[in-house]
This record gives sequence, C-alpha cells and structure tokens, in this order.
Amino acid sequence: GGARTSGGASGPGPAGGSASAQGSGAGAPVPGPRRSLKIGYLNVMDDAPAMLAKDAGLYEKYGLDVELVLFESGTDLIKAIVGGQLQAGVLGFTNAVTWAAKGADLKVVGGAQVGYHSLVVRKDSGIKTVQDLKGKRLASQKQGSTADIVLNGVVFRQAGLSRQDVQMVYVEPAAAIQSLAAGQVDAALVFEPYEQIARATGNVDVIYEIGKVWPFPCMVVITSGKQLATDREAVDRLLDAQKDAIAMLETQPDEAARYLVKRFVQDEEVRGPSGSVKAVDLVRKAIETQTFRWEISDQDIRRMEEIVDIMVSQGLLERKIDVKTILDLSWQQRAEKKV
Amino acid sequence: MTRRPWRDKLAYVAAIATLLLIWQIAALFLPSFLLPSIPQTAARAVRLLGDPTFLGGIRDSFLRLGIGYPLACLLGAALGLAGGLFRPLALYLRGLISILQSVPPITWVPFLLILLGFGNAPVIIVITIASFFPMALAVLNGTEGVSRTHVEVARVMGASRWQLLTKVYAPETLPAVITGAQVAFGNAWRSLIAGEMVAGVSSGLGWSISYAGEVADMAGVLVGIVVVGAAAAAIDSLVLEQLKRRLLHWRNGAGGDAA
Amino acid sequence: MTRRPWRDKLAYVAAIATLLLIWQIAALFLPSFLLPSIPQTAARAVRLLGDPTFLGGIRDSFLRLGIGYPLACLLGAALGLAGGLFRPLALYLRGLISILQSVPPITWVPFLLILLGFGNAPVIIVITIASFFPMALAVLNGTEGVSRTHVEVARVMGASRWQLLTKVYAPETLPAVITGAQVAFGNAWRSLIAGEMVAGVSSGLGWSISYAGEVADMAGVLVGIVVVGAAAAAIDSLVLEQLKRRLLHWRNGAGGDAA
Amino acid sequence: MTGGIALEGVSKRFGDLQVLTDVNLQVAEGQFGVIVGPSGCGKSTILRMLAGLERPDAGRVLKDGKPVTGPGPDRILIFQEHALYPWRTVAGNVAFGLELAGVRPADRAARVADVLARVGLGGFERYYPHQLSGGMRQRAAIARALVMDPEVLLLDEPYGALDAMTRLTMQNELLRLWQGSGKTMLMVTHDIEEAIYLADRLFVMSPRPGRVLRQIEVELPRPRSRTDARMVRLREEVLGLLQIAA
Amino acid sequence: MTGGIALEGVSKRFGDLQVLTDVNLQVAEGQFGVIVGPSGCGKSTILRMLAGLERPDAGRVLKDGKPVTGPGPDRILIFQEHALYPWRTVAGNVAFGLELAGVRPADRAARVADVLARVGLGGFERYYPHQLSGGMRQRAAIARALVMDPEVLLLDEPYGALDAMTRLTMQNELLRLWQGSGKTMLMVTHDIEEAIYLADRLFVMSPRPGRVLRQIEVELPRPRSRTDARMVRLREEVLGLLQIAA
Ligand SMILES: Nc1ncnc2c1ncn2[C@@H]1O[C@H](COP(=O)(O)OP(=O)(O)OP(=O)(O)O)[C@@H](O)[C@H]1O
Ligand SMILES: Nc1ncnc2c1ncn2[C@@H]1O[C@H](COP(=O)(O)OP(=O)(O)OP(=O)(O)O)[C@@H](O)[C@H]1O
Ligand SMILES: [Mg+2]
Ligand SMILES: [Mg+2]
Repeated sequence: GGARTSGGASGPGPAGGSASAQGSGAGAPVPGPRRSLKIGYLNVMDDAPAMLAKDAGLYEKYGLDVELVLFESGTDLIKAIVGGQLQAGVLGFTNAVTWAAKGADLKVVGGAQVGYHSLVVRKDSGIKTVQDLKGKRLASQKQGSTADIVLNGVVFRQAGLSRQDVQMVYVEPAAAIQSLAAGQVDAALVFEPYEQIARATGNVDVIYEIGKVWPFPCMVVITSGKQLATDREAVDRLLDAQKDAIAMLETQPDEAARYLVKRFVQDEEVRGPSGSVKAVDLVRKAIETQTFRWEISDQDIRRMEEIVDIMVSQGLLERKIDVKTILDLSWQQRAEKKV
Repeated sequence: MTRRPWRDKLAYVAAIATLLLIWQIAALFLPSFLLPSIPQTAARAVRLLGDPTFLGGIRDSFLRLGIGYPLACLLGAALGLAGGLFRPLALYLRGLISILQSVPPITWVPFLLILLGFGNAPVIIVITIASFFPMALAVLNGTEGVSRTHVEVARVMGASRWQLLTKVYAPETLPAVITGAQVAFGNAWRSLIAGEMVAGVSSGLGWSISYAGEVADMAGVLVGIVVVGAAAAAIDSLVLEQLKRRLLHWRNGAGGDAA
Repeated sequence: MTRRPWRDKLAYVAAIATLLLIWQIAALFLPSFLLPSIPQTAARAVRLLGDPTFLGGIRDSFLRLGIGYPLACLLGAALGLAGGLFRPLALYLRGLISILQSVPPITWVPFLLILLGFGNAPVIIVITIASFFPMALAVLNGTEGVSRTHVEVARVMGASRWQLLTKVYAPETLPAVITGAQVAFGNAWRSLIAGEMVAGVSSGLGWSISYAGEVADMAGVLVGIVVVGAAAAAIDSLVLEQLKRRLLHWRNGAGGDAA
Repeated sequence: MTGGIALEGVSKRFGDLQVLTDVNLQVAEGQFGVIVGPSGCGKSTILRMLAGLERPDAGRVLKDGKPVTGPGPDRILIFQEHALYPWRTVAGNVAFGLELAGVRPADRAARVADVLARVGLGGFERYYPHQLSGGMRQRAAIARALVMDPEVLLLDEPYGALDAMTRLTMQNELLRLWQGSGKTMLMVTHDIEEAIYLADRLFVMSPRPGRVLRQIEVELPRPRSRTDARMVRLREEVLGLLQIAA
Repeated sequence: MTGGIALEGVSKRFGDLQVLTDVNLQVAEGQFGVIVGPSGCGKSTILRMLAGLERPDAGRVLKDGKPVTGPGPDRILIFQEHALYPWRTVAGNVAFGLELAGVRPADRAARVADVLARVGLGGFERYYPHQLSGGMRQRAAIARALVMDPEVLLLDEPYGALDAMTRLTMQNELLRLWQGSGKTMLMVTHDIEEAIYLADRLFVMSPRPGRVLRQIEVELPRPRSRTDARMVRLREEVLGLLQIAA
C-alpha cells in the first residue's frame, strides 16, 4: 500500500520518479525555474487526471513540484482555493458555480472529465428503467451536490419523475453501495470507482448512465483569478501535465490502471459473490467507462449554462450567472492551436 | 453565599458578547462569502426562522436528541453506579469505554444504516453512543470517591446492595453525574449534527448546515451553528444548571458568609 | 482492599473479547466487503503494520495528539480552577463552554485552514478545542464540591489565593481533573480522527481511515479503528489510570478489609 | 456461652502495626459493657469488628455464640466520626435506617420526631448537617442509631462533643432506653465517671497493642449516685490502671 | 482597650436562628480564656468570628483593638471537626501552615518532628488521616496549629476525643507552650475541670441565643492542683450555672 504517500505532503510517490521517463511522450520537458503548486483533489475516478499526472511524474516533467492535497468533499476543497491555501483543484463544475455566484474569484481553466453517474439497482428490485424508481428507495449524494443536481434536473425530468416520487436517501457513495448490497435501498446513483465495486461485489445491474444520455462537463480544473494574475505560467504547465495524463488514460488504460490501482483498491483482488476480480482489472474497467477530456467545447459551455439554469430552478442559486465570466480558456485556445 | 442572579446573567451576556465580537472582527478580514458578518447572518436567520422546513428540521433534531441523550444518561449512570458496587464490572466497563470512546461515533453510521435502515434510529443511536461514554466514565470515577464511612453507616444499618446504590452511591456521586451529564450533552449535540450530515436523513439542524455548506451558503451555515449553540446553551443553563442547583442545594446553605 | 492485578487484567481481556466476539458474529451475517472477518482484517493489519507509510501516519497522529491533548488539559484545568476561586470567571467560562461545546469541532477546520494553512496546526487546534471542554467543565464542577472546611483551614493558616488554588483546590479537585482528562482523551482521539479526515493533511490514522472508507476498503477502515482503539486503551490504562492510582493512592490505604 | 457479644482471642494488625493482641471480652445479653483505654489502643477497632466491618486476623468475634460475618441491623454502631449524610436533613438522616427497613413514611415521621425530641434536636428537623454545631451533629448521629431500636448497640465515644449537662441528660436517656429492654450495650468512652455510672462490666485496655488489662464488674445498684464513695474509689482504681498504662 | 482579643456587643443570626445576642468578651494579651456552655449556644461561632471566618451582624470583633476583617496566621483556629487534609500524610498536614509561610523544608521537617513527638504521634508521620484513630486525628490537628506558633490560639474542643490520661498530658503540654510566651489563648471545652485548670478567665454561656452568663476570674496560682478545694468549689459554681442554664 505504499502508493498512499503519492497523494501526500510527504513527497512524490514511489512510482513518480521512475515514471517520468516513460511518460506518454507528448511535449518536451519544460526549461526555466521550477514552480511549486498545491493542488486539491478528491479520491474518485473523476479526478484521475490529477492523480495520474502526479503518479506518472508528469508534473515534474513540466517543471512543477506539485503537492496533492486530499479532500473529502468539493465543498471543503473549494473553500481552500477561495481562502488561498490551494492554487488549484480538480473538482465539480457546480462547486465553482455556487461559490462564484457568492462572489468568490474563481476561474475554470480547463476540463478533466465528462460526467459519469450511473444508476445501479439490485437485480431483485424489479427496476428496469428510470420510471420504475417510482416509490422505491434510491441512495444518492447530498442535496446540492453535482449528482443531486443532474439527478433531479436531468434523470428524473427526462423520466417524468420528481423528487417526491422516489424515497430519497442522501449518503456518501461508499455508504450508498453498501446499503444497496445490504438491501436497505433498491437503487443507488454513484460514480466510479463505486460502480465497479458495486458490480464486483453485489448482485446488481446498471440501468442508466448519464454520460451516455446527457454528457456534460463534470470535473473541471479550477483556480483563482489571483493565481492567474500572478502566475499564469504555473497553471498552464499544470494543464499541460494533466493533458498528458488524460492522453494516457484514454490510450493506455492498462498502464494508467497500474499507476492508479493502489489509490482505489488495497487488496490484490476484490471478492464478491461472483468470484474474485483482480484489482487492476477493476480499475482499468473504471477508467475505460469514463470519458476524460481536457477541452471545454462550445457544446460543453451550453451544457454549463443548462446546469446553471437547473441550479436556479432548484433554488441552489439565487440568481442566474453568466458562465462566460467564470471561464478562462486561454490555455485551451493556445493548446488547440498547437494541435 | 448569597445568590446574585443579575451577576450570573451578566457573565453569560459577556460570554455571548465575546463570541460575537470575535466573529465580527474576523468578518472584517475575511470575504463575506466565506464569513458573513453578523447583520448579514441575522438577515438570513430572520428568513430561515420563518421557513417551516427549517423549523421542522429543528423539531426533528430535538426529537432525536430528546431520545438519544436521556437514554445515554440513564444507561451511563446506571452502569457506572453498578460498576461502583461491583468492581469487575467497573474494570470491564473501563476497558470497553477506553477502547470505544476513541472511535468517532459517526464511524458506526454505515453499520447502523445497514442494520437499522435509514431514518431516525441510526442518528439516535449515534447520539446515545457518543454521550454514553462521558456519563459512564464520570459516574465510574465518581463512585470511587464515595466516602467509605458513608458506605459503612449504611451497611451497619442493614442496607442491601440495591439500597447502597440508590441511597448512598447515587446521591454521593450526584456531582459527578451532573458533570457527566453536562459533558455528555455537548457530545450529544456534536454527534447529532455530525450524524445528520452522514446518516441519510433529510431534515434537522445538521442536515441544514451541511446542505448550506454544499451550496456555499455560509450565512445559512452560521445560522445553523448559532441555533445549535443557542439551543444547547439554553437547555444547559435552564435545565441542567437548574437541576444541579436543586439537587445539590444542600451545599448552599447559609454560613461562612465571610468567604 | 488488596489489589488483585490479575483480576484487573482479566476484566480488560473480557472487554476485548466481547468486542471481538460481536465483530465476528456480525461478520458472519454481513458480506465480507461490508464487514470483513477478524482473520481477513488481521491479514490486512499485518500488511499495513509492515508499511512504513502507515507507521509514519501513526507517528504523525501521535505527534498531533501529543501536543493538542496536554495543551487542552493544562488550559482546561487552569481555567477551571481559576473559575473555582473567582466566580464571575466560572460563570463566564460556563457560558462559553455551553455554547461552544455543542458545535462539532471540525466546523472550525475551514477557518483554521484559512488562518493557519495546511499542516499539523489546524488538527492540533481542533484536538485542543475538543478536549478542552470536558476538562474545563469537570474541573469547574469539581471546584464547587471542595469542602468549605478545607478551604477555611487554609485561610486560617494564612493561605494566599494562589496557595488556596494549588494546595487545596488542586488536590481536592484531582478526582474531577482525572475524570475530565479521561473524557477529554476520548474527545481528543475522536477529533484527531475527524480532523485528519477534513483538514487536508495527508497522513495519520484518521486520514488512513477516511481514505480507506472513500475506496470502500472496509478491512482498512477496521484496521485503522482497531489501531485507534488499541492505542487509546493502552494509553488510557497505562498512563491515565496509573497516574490516577498514584495521585489518589491516599484513598487506597489499608483498612475496612471486610468491605 | 451463648447470648450477648464476645471477642475470643482476637488479634488484629494494620500493615506493620499490631493493634490488638489476644483480646478476650464478653458482654452478656442485656448487659451494659464499657471500654476505656488510651487513644489508639484499638477500641474503635473492637466495635467495628463487632459491627462486622472489620475481620480479626486471629480469634473469633461472636454474637449470640455465632461468628459475626458482616454488618446487620441487629447490631448498630454509632461511629466516632459522626458520619451524617451531608445531603440529608437531620430528619432525613435519622429516618435513614427506617427507610432501609421499609418502615412506612407516617410511622417513620412519628418515630423520628420522638427520638429527635429526646436528644434535644426538636425544631432542627430540616437543617442540614453543615448547619449544626458539633454537639448537635453528634446528637443527630445518636438519634439515627437509637431510632433503630437494635438488639446490640455499639457506641463509639458518643458524647465526646457534648457539654457536661447535655452529657448527663443523654446518659440518663440512654439508661432509660436500655433498662429492662434486654438490649446489649457496648460503649467506648474517655470519661471515666461516665464509664462507671453506666457500666455493668468495665474493660480497661492497655496502650497499643491493645489488650484487656482489667475487667471490672461494677455491681452498684441503679439508679447510681455520682458522688457515691464506691464510685469515687472505682474511679481512682481505673485512673490508676490507665496511668500505669500511659 | 488594646492588646488581646475582644467581642463587643456582638450579635449573630443564621437565617431565622438567633445564635448570639449582645456578647461581650475580652481576653487580654497573654491571657488564657476558656468558654464553657451548652451545645449549640454559639461557642464555635465566637471562635470562627475571631478567626475571621464569620462576620457579626452587630457589634465589633477586635484583635489588638482593631476590627478583625479576615483570617490571618496571627490567629490560628483549631477546628472542632479535625479537618485534616485526607490527601496529606500526618507530617504533610502538620507541615501545611509552614509550607504556606514559606519555611525551608529542612526547618519544616525538624519543627514537624518536634511537635509530633510532643502530641505523641512520633512514628505516624507517614500515615494518612483515615489510618488514624479518632484521638490521633485530633492530636494531629492540634499539632498543625501548635507548629505555627501564633500570637493568638483559638481552640475549639481540642481534647474532646482524647482519653483522660492523654488529655492531662496535652493540657500540660499546652500550658508549657503558653506560659511566658505572651500568647493569647481562647479555648472552648466541655470539661469543666479542664476549664478551671487552664483558665485565667472563664466565660460561662447561656443556651442559644448565647450570651455570656458569667465571667469568672480564676486567680489560682500555677501550677494548679486538680484536687485543690478552691477548684472543687469553682467547679460546683460553674456546674450550678450551667444547670440553671440547661
Ligand atoms: N485503616 C487503617 N490503616 C492503618 N492503621 C489503622 C487503620 N485503622 C486503624 N489503624 C490504627 O489502629 C490503631 C487503633 O485504632 P482505633 O481507631 O481502634 O483506636 P482507638 O482505640 O479507637 O483510639 P481513639 O480513642 O483515639 O479513637 C491506631 O493506631 C490506628 O493508627
Ligand atoms: N451555617 C449555619 N447555618 C445555619 N445555622 C448554623 C450555621 N452554623 C451554625 N449554625 C447554628 O448556630 C448555632 C450555634 O452553633 P455553634 O457551632 O456556634 O455552637 P457551639 O456552641 O459550638 O455548639 P457545640 O458545643 O455543640 O459545638 C447552632 O444552633 C447551629 O445550628
Ligand atoms: Mg476510636
Ligand atoms: Mg462547637
């Protein structure tokens, strides 16, 4: 379990040093003075670009000393950016919106991952479609979280349901799949790696995945306006490194899984009723189900505007805000030119 | 010693004033979306306190507290006293407590959810667990200080074990019981808040605070915290302190007026 | 009363056995990914305890606890005693405590992060806050039970306020201080764990537990909990109970052997 | 021998301190025994053994010929330290034993009022112990034992804190209560006149390690006159014994 | 009048209970005063006032002509309830006042050993109070006050728990300590012989509400003989006064 430190303040992970040589090959090492950055992350598959860039030594390649700081929730993470303790973070777009609406000086500078939330149901629950959720127990994440926003604004709406039609239970994703397995709920809305764990360990079906139906920019790279004003260069390098990481995730999932496996599964194998699954395979599957993307397209910006509308309608925002004011896509424009 | 009720109140007011002052000063230095000022929070409070959902949440929280906390007090006092009489039990309890009290009560939430399902039960049990320890520990330690002569008098008078418990140990450990109850009360509130945040209930003060935090509504968070603090302080000073005063009034007879 | 050390140990062993038994029985009924059995957890423990990262985390946690907890004990005992001598201070402290102790200490984490940055400091302060309350409250209540005659004897002998404090109040409230310290110890551990989960430190037992929880690694969670419980129990019984025995040995003289 | 209370060859040590060696002492049923002896010679220890609070290291402690194994309401001890419960009023303290025995509240109140009047504490029912004078506390402790009406009454310097007049009243009160009741009494006192005035059988003890130095049968008729020449002679004798002892 | 201690027209009530009414009492510097009176008449209250622990409702409490405003180590009170600190050994208890006064540990030890020998507690230095007999506790409390060597010593029934012989020894010990020292003494006792043996000036009090019924100057030369005819006469007088009082 040595990989735990790789996320820690105690220095680069064991995989870090050796990996820089065999990086994905995109871009050459950057000359000039090294930069130190503190980046916040969440230990979910959605944040794989941030973690992989660290574990595979990509930050170093771009002349960055990155300290990854783990958070339990996006809410805590973004407070640390707002308070100036972190220079950047990879977290949910909705977090940026709620805080920016309050007046925080935040900028979304790049993409990371496309929303992946799947509805996992117990095989014996009889639920085959979203409509079948009516009257059933569904475990989801906190009200106001990204998962909750899209659940209500997209999943339920498209199925013609409302929050009141379903018995909602709001818990952490780990508790959600545990409750699912224990029969306390009939269905759970989760993201990776919880879906894979649920599949491996339980008697479950996935009946719906929002990324297939309504892809939206979920995890984004967020920094503060002040950071951009004082050291844009460091942020650009960060985005370069994560871009390489995304390339590796998309093209070499096996290798990426080997780097990331220790961050998600401690045992070599995960046991379930249907036999054992190798941990690396489980993580690779989780990576493959995800769509990682560093660009924020015009299509994405429209989705962002839709999300803001949903949030306003759910009372999470007091008023509509203009998405463009929290976007700063100058790195992306330059990167696109290079490509 | 004569009671000086206005002075008692003054000290309380001073304590509240200190907290408000610190808050207001901190608010001057932090952006208002991180730490709203008192007036901003007050405005938010007025809105929230007119909101039936919020009020319903307060009621739900009180309900959970109102079951979990007294239960823990009863259990803690009973087992602590029994331990005082029966030494192996005391040692056994000490062992259990010293192992279990270090584990954050919300650690049990997943297990409780699986065992009991969602609803009030897991939150109530978390409260009970959290407030049981200080109570039991205070009473256990309290029984060790019971005067040997007081016990002997009762034994000479023919007291049964049960009578020893209720007529000597119980009154003599009362100060410890009250300390335990006051400390347990703090634990009960904290675990109520923490429990509501993770146990999948959709109402209550803890839930409100965590929801407000999720949507970057720091004023809402602060209103929640203030309501919690005010409610806890009110119950503590109106109920627990008064109870203490009544139960221990024999300490406060006239005399020693030059003290 | 003669000491029966083997019996003391037996009760402790029984407490541990009870917990293990409950665990193992529960594990029979729950799937192993929810509640791994004892052998599974033991296997994981062996691996983890050979892992320098995990051991380093334990060391970090002890460091934080080792600063935050004694600090809280000192502060709590000093202020509590001072409150015993100076009544307005006692009332003021009571006010502060009854308001603040109901607020979960991790609420302060975001503010502490902003003020102090990442690192050990916020965790240590969270520990100090959490363990201050029971200590101060126990000592405050303890001072109220100080025998009036004992105080009068000292005053007649010409004791200054400071001497009253150190030579009468301090020894006489010692049992309360020890109760406070034991309860505070539980709070310290709990807030250490909770604090490490949210304060952005990337090491320590709490961090390990939360990390394991995030990735649904229940064996890892249990190893963490067991280590926490074992360490807390060991410190409690080796340090606090021994200290208590030494400081209060005057209670345990020979006599009353038929008791 | 049956009836009454007895110590047979009793020894007792606390740690390194030999307190009693081979103490033999017997008070027959209905008899009034008194122990006098220097401070620290083990008098209280003897009473505590008879009450069942302490066990002998050697020898036997008997009540009605059977070994004493523990406390019981047939043998009530009035403690040397008054040991009232600070959280109970005077009336509450005196009612304590009756409460334990399950006496009905109404009966309890009547008996408590009666005994409090007899010890001169009428009107102080609702006082707490810390509001009483030393002598009043002692009388409350006496009342608490008297109200129980036990077979055996063990009194450990019950009148130490009383003034001369109250003391005389209390002595006569005790005699009135005892005479013809068949109760067995064993009192420790430092007042030799009191000892001779009350005792059927007087035990003079040696300093620690305590032994019974002399057992004196006081066969003066009752009511006794305190100025009786025989009493004065006895007093000289006891004083002499103690003097040698000191 | 200056020097010594005095109460002038002192009244005191506790709640509804009138304890002292118009008490006048004076003990000159270097004099030995003794108070006798029925239980509960306010004797302890008087000593507590002089010690500065209690304030009069009316009248003045004086030391050297100046009102007493609080406790001070010039006036040491030996409490009726022995009030040893249970967490200190005998030696620790006796050293307490010296510790407060900042006496060096070596001196302290010597003085403590000396006074403990004088009260007959040599060898019990390391015992805790609950390991002592009643009389030993009382002697430890006396030693704790004596070791302070105060100007004014206030003794509240210091010998109540002592046997006759120890009592005599302690009386003489006290006289030795007092004579020629210029110390002012005020003792409460229930032993009238003791009162007459020790007193320069004897105050006989009425029952509650306490007043000074009679002030008697005991002008017998010292050392006094306990069998002196004048002492016996005085004893009869005091007893008579108390009897009327009772
Ligand atoms: N629990 C104890 N531990 C050690 N020594 C004890 C204990 N209890 C009593 N002793 C010792 O036993 C001896 C006798 O004590 P006891 O109380 O019987 O004396 P006593 O005859 O009643 O004296 P007094 O007249 O002073 O009350 C004393 O020297 C005392 O120190
Ligand atoms: N704190 C108090 N509150 C109420 N009443 C008190 C208090 N202290 C003393 N008293 C009352 O004052 C009266 C006198 O008490 P005090 O102790 O002075 O008597 P005393 O003369 O010393 O009696 P004794 O010889 O029995 O010790 C008693 O009736 C007692 O009940
Ligand atoms: Mg005795
Ligand atoms: Mg008195």
